Order: sequence, then C-alpha cells, then structure tokens
Amino acid sequence: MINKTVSNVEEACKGIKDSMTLMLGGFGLSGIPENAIKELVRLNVQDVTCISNNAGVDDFGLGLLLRKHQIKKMISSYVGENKEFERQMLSGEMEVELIPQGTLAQRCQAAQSGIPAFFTPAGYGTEVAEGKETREFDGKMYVMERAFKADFAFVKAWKGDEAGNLIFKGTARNFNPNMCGAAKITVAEVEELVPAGELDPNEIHIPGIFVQRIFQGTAYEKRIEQRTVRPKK
Amino acid sequence: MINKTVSNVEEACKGIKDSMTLMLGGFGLSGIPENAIKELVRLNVQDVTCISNNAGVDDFGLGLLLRKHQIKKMISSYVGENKEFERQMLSGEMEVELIPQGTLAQRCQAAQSGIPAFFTPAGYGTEVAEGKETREFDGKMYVMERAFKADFAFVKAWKGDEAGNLIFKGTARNFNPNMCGAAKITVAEVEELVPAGELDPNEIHIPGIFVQRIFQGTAYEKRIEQRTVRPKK
Amino acid sequence: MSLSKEQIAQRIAKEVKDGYYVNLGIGIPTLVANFVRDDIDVEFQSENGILGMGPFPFEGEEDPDLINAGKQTITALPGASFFDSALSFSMIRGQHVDLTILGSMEVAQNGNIANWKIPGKMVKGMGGAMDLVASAENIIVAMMHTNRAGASKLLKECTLPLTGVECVRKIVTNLAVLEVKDNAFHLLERAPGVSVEEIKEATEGDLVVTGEIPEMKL
Amino acid sequence: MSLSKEQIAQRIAKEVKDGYYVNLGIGIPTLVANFVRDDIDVEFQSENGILGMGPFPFEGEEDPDLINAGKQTITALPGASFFDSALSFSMIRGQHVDLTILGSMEVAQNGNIANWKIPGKMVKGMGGAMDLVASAENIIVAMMHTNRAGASKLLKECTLPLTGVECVRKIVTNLAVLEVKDNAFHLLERAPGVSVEEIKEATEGDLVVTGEIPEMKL
Repeated sequence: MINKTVSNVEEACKGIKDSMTLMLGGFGLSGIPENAIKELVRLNVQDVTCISNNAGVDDFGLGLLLRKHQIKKMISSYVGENKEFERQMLSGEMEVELIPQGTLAQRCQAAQSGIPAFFTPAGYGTEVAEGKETREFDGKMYVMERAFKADFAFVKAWKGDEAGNLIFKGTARNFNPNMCGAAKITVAEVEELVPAGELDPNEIHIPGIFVQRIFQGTAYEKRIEQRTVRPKK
Repeated sequence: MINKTVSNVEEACKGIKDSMTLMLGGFGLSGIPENAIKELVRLNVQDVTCISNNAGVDDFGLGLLLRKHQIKKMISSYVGENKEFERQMLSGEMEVELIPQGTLAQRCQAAQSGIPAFFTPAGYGTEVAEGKETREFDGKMYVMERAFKADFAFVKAWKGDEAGNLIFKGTARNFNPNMCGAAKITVAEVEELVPAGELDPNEIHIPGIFVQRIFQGTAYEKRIEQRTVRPKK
Repeated sequence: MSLSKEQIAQRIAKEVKDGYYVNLGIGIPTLVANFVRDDIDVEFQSENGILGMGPFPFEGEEDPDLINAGKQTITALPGASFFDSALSFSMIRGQHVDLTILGSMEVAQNGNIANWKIPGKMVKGMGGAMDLVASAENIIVAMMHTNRAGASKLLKECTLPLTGVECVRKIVTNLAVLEVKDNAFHLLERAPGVSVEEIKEATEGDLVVTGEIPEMKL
Repeated sequence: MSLSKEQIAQRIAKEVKDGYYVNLGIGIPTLVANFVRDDIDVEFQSENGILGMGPFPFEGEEDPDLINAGKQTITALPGASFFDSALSFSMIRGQHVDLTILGSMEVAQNGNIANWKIPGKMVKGMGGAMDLVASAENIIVAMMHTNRAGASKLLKECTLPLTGVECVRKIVTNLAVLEVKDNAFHLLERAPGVSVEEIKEATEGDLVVTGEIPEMKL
C-alpha cells in the first residue's frame, strides 16, 4: 500500500504558487473542499485560474477567494448565486469562461483518462463553439473539446483511507471523482480518514492512484444554499 | 421507480435477430453473462457480430457460439485461449477485428455517453491505426476512434434491483458497467435480484437508466480459467 | 384566461408518460413533479447526480449532501442512485433521459432556444442546459408567452445568444400549447378562455392555425 | 552464464521504486512481483480491474470473481480497489501507472516494439499492450535476447506488426541490461559471466558499448 496521507491542509497545499490553474470539486456548496479553500485564502495565492462548476456564494466557498480578488479567471458552468462574482465579471476585473456543465465534467474526465480531445453535441451553433472545430457524425453536429490542464485538483470526499481511496456521499459526489487525477497533483480532504483495509474494495468510488495527498478535514460547515422542506404530516 | 424486471432469460432476449451486433461483458470467463450466452446458443441466431474482450474457451463462454458457427465477426482485444477461434479466424470462416483493450472499453463508454468520437494514443503507428484519422496534440500523436453501435448489450452483475441498478463484484466488474447503455437494449443478468430500495444508492455501480431488462440468472458455473494457488503455511 | 405557472406545470405533466426518465429545469419545470399522475412510473434525474429524486425532506431532515440541480434540499426514493457529474451527463448526452423540460427566455420558430445569457446584464451561465438541449430528442419548453415588458418570447429568430439550435419540439405557455416544425409555431391547444386571436397577437413568429383549436384540458 | 527467467525478473525488480504503481504483463513480468524489496511500498495494477493485487490465494480460497489480466486467481491486499475497464485504462492512458513491464517478440533500436501478432500464425491479440506502450513514460521490456531459433530479438527494425512506436526505454534480457536511445541499444550491464562479445553477437541492431560494462548485481 502506498501511503498518501499528509498531516494537515498546510502540508496538503505545499507547492501552490501564484498563477496556477486549480480544479475544485463541488456543486453549489455541496461537496466543496472547504478546508482547501480556506487555506488558499490564508496563503493568499494570486492570479489563479479556477475550474469549478460554480463560484460559491458571497461569503462561502469560492466566494471567499473572489472577495480577496485572488482569482484571475473562472471556468464554470453556472455562477448565478454570487453578486460579487457578477460585479467582477461585468466590470472586467475577472475573466470568465462559461462552458456547458457536461462538457466541464467530460473535460475533467478526459484529463484524468489521457484522452486529449473528444466530440460533444453540447454548444454546437452557440458562442461556446466559436473558434472550435465542429464535425458531423451520423448526421448530427458536434464540437471538439479538449482535456483540461491543471496544476492542482482539490476534492472533498466522505470517507477515505491511507491509500487515497475515496468514497463520496449522496450528491456531494458530483465533480469530485472526475477531477481526481485530472491535475498534476490531486489533494483530497475527507470527513473520515481510515486505515487501509477498512474500506470495502468493491465500494470505492475513486482508487488512490488518482490521489497524491489525503488528509482529514476539520470544522466542516456544509452550508445549505436552498433549504426546502415540506411540513411533517 | 421504473421496473425493469423480466421473468427469465427468454423474455430478456426477445427481439434478438440474425446479423445483429451484440456486446458481451466479461474478462476471460470472469463476469460473463452465462445465461444470455446459453440462450443465444438455444435461439441459434446467425451471423452475429460480437463485441467482447475475449472469445471464451472451446467449451464455455463465447466458445459455445463459436462452436456452432453463429458468429460472423468478433471484435476483441485478446482471443488467445480458444483453439476453435484461431482455426476459424486463420481459415477465414470468421472475420476478426482485434483492437486495444483500452480502446475497446472507451468505445463502449463513448457509446454509453453520447460521445461519437475521441482520441487515444493506443495503436498509433500500428496496423490498428490504418485508415483512421491521426492527429498531434501537445507533441504526441493520437488516433481518432469511434463509439460502438450495437443492438444488444449483455452484462452480468452480482446484485441488482427491480429498477435495474447494478452492483458488480471484484474483477468480474470489468467491461460490464461500460457496456450498460452502450447498445439499444441492455440486458442485465444478476446473481441476486432484490426489491428497489434494498441497495444503498451510494453503492450502486450502474444506475438502472442504463439497463432495459433485468433478471435473476440461474445455475452459474463461474468457471476458473487459471487456477493459481499457494500452499497454506 | 391565461394559465398560472402551476397550471402550465399541470398541463406539461400530461406529456410525462409511463416509464419516462425526466430531467426538470429550474422554475416552472420543477413544479411539474407535483402534477404527474401517480398511477404511472416515472423517475426524475437531477444532473448534479441523482436518479430517483423524491420530494423535499421533512423539516429537520435536510441533508447538505442531498440536493438537486437547483441546490434545493431533496430526498431519494427507493430505487434511487447517486453518481458523478460525468456519468450524469452520459445519461443526458447518451439520450437515456426520455424527456427534458426547461424554461426559456426566447424560442425561435426553427426550434432555436436562448435561455442563458443577456449580454452585459444577466450572465449566470448555461449550467447543464446546453448539454440537455443538444442531446434530448424530446424537449418541452415551459415559459410565459410574453416577457415582463409584454414582448413575445416566440420569435422568428432569437435575439439573445443561443443555447441550442433546432432542438425545441414543443412549447407550453400561459396561453397555448404549440408544436415547432417546418419553421413555424403550430398551435395545438388554447388556454381555457384564450382566443386564437390573442395567441396570434402574442406570437411574433409565424403561427400556423389549422382547423378548430381545442381548449386545453388540465 | 545467461540468466534464468527468474533472474531476469529479479534484476528488473531493482527498477521498481518506492511509491510506484506497476503494471506487469504476462510471463516473465509476472514473476517480478516475487522479487520486489519488502521495505518499499509498491502497488500492482492489473488492467482487468484491480489495484493493490496480492499473491495467489491459499488453496481452496480461489474466487472466480477475483483474477488478474492473465486470468489467474489472485488476492486483494489491504487498500486495494476494484474498478471497471474504462477506469482501468484511464489509469494507464492518463499516465497514473508509473512503470510497465512487459514481454516482447522484437524490439527495434528506435524503441519500436512488436509483441502481439505473427501474421498467419499466432494471432492472439494485443490485449492491453498497445494502450500500455502508447501511454507509459517508463516501459521495461523483459525477454530472452534471442528467440528459440537463435535469432536476435533486438533488431535494427521490427519485422513483425508493431505494438507501439518509439516507446521502449529499457530492456532486460538473459544476457544484458540495455537502454534504448539515439536509435541504438546502449549496453548498461552484462549478465554474470557473459562477455560484451557474446552480447554483440546476439544483438542484430546497433549496440553502443561505452567504457567498461559492469556485471549485473542480482
């Protein structure tokens, strides 16, 4: 067993530099790497490019980096929940590339898989396809999309073991497994870190080979963005 | 819950016709759809094209179809374990397309995913790339490969539920999940079929949306091809 | 009498057939789940990674690890499954989802749709909409017939940046049910009490009216 | 004295470093696992879908659902994981596997390799070999220096259909350890008691011999 554990988030983030490209898992505020984001704020890295489906809210998630103007460019599919984001984007302070959600996921998976490019129908005929190769297959039009290139991927899992194996929970899984191994270094933070052998090899969502560093996170807030309920009968 | 259960293998194989293209899961003899294969022999469908990593052995797995000359064409990565196969191939009785194992898996996954084509480095500069588009990305050469098109996919899982959700076991997983939803109709046979709600939604390997018919198989032989052991100390 | 948003959802619910996997967009489409007949089997997919989505949780049972694509807390029904984003869009791109219902800002008579961006103003992003409209065979748009300024949303050509091309087949608005084909909007049903004239007036694109147009049944 | 297959495996085992994920081909490569130092941490990947592969099971504990790519019954070590074929080749193509050790029929001095087909005769298929050689940065070929007929397997150009182009960096045979670079075989080590002359004679391709060539240490 190759041990991937590091003792804390500081060690996990070693080597992060200004102007790097970072991938961050999560959908909305669910399954985001809370510890890593706080550390990025503390380290005050500048001019980073972030690949993440969303941009957090004003005072949580990637919103924390936005507020400190650490982000040079965001690559996302939906950024609707963040006023400061909209301001920085419309004012031109921050560069924004909006891409279809499925294309975002697949460009991560392509990077993970050593697939340099693939074809998708998403965005054909729209501004998303501008400057990209398009091609017909069996009578339907497709856009060629490239694998992402990133320096660090930060993911959040429910359980993990020393070997870096990960298990996610519910819809907090989302982009996290697809970003593992899609950057030069993948940092996984987990709610519960267990010794190798405690996780059933059949139930592992992402094998440790895709993870370079793993640590047990602390003080998870796990904020809910839209609390919707029905009354108990 | 959309119920995918059918009562037996006969019902599961309804609609199979001569000259169809079939995908069959399994690696060697591990995780092969034993019940479906026997039914294909009984139905005596002719001139089928089989997409399967291997071709079974002389008297088990796809070897059973081979023996009855039901296969017009095999698309596989490794067929070394089957003398009748080699004979039919070298004599020209059967057409054979050998392709890299990773390309086989990815062409299944592409079909499952609505990705019509992708680039892989496998086979560049070899006869596998002949007649195919090749292209350089970041200084490395790649071959463009297409998604498979198949009529039926036959997969074998360990557990399944009425909704068609599947859980595989050990290395019997192999190509099975990648073939689900990669053909027009996916038929899953399982060792244990349980009511919806009994499988943990977090532990499902393949969601039922990729499966059209599911049934509990019978009389699994699960033959071992190379029994290798070490003595007990 | 023009339909309420609930009534639009109610009418669309009749398009949901037994055995359908359905993806519901944010807004009116989300309401459709409340009106699907309970004698048919349907599963709702949410592109953030759940199939078999159930109703909102009981108060106190919300789980931050269990949300839908609108970031609302939800529940999972028996037979549900969780999966990653790549597999979720395999379901969508691979046409395993049978029906997509989404809102829109504009639809053109050739089936083009624009619903993700107002340049220089509203730029929230397309989320999964571009994947959905480029992939689905069966797309229903749920929207008001006109915008807040009273201008038609059913146009000869979209004026906003496109989400997808030639993909919308059916539209249900507060005024009508329409089919999109042969480069025109074909009127199928009127909202109760709404005249063909009123619909014509509210439709900027070419409207084809063939024979008697029945009133919707809700 | 030329090396036995076990000794070739033993020599290759020294190339396996702490923290390596290793894919072992069928034949001599499989034997390498037996000789890896036990004070380093290594995980073996088998492309049919296991990481953390262990030794053969004890008699009576064989599981048909737990095999390696050679179809042999195996065990899983603590920290192991199972996965599907697509993800398995994501590990390989995505260069997450650090070292690939495989057998061959021919290697050319430009790094080309041919090990899957003898036209009209032996046509077993390439299995995962084409993916492995096209992807890995670090490939070691384990083979006998000559074939059964005594002909060299280290050639100016491959005569058999290729498995991959310009990919082999290192070769360990029963006679020598060689590096492949600058369109030549560079002799690094001799098998104990084997002379440079003997190696030259057994090598059809260009052999570069620089300075004193040390004997292998096993």
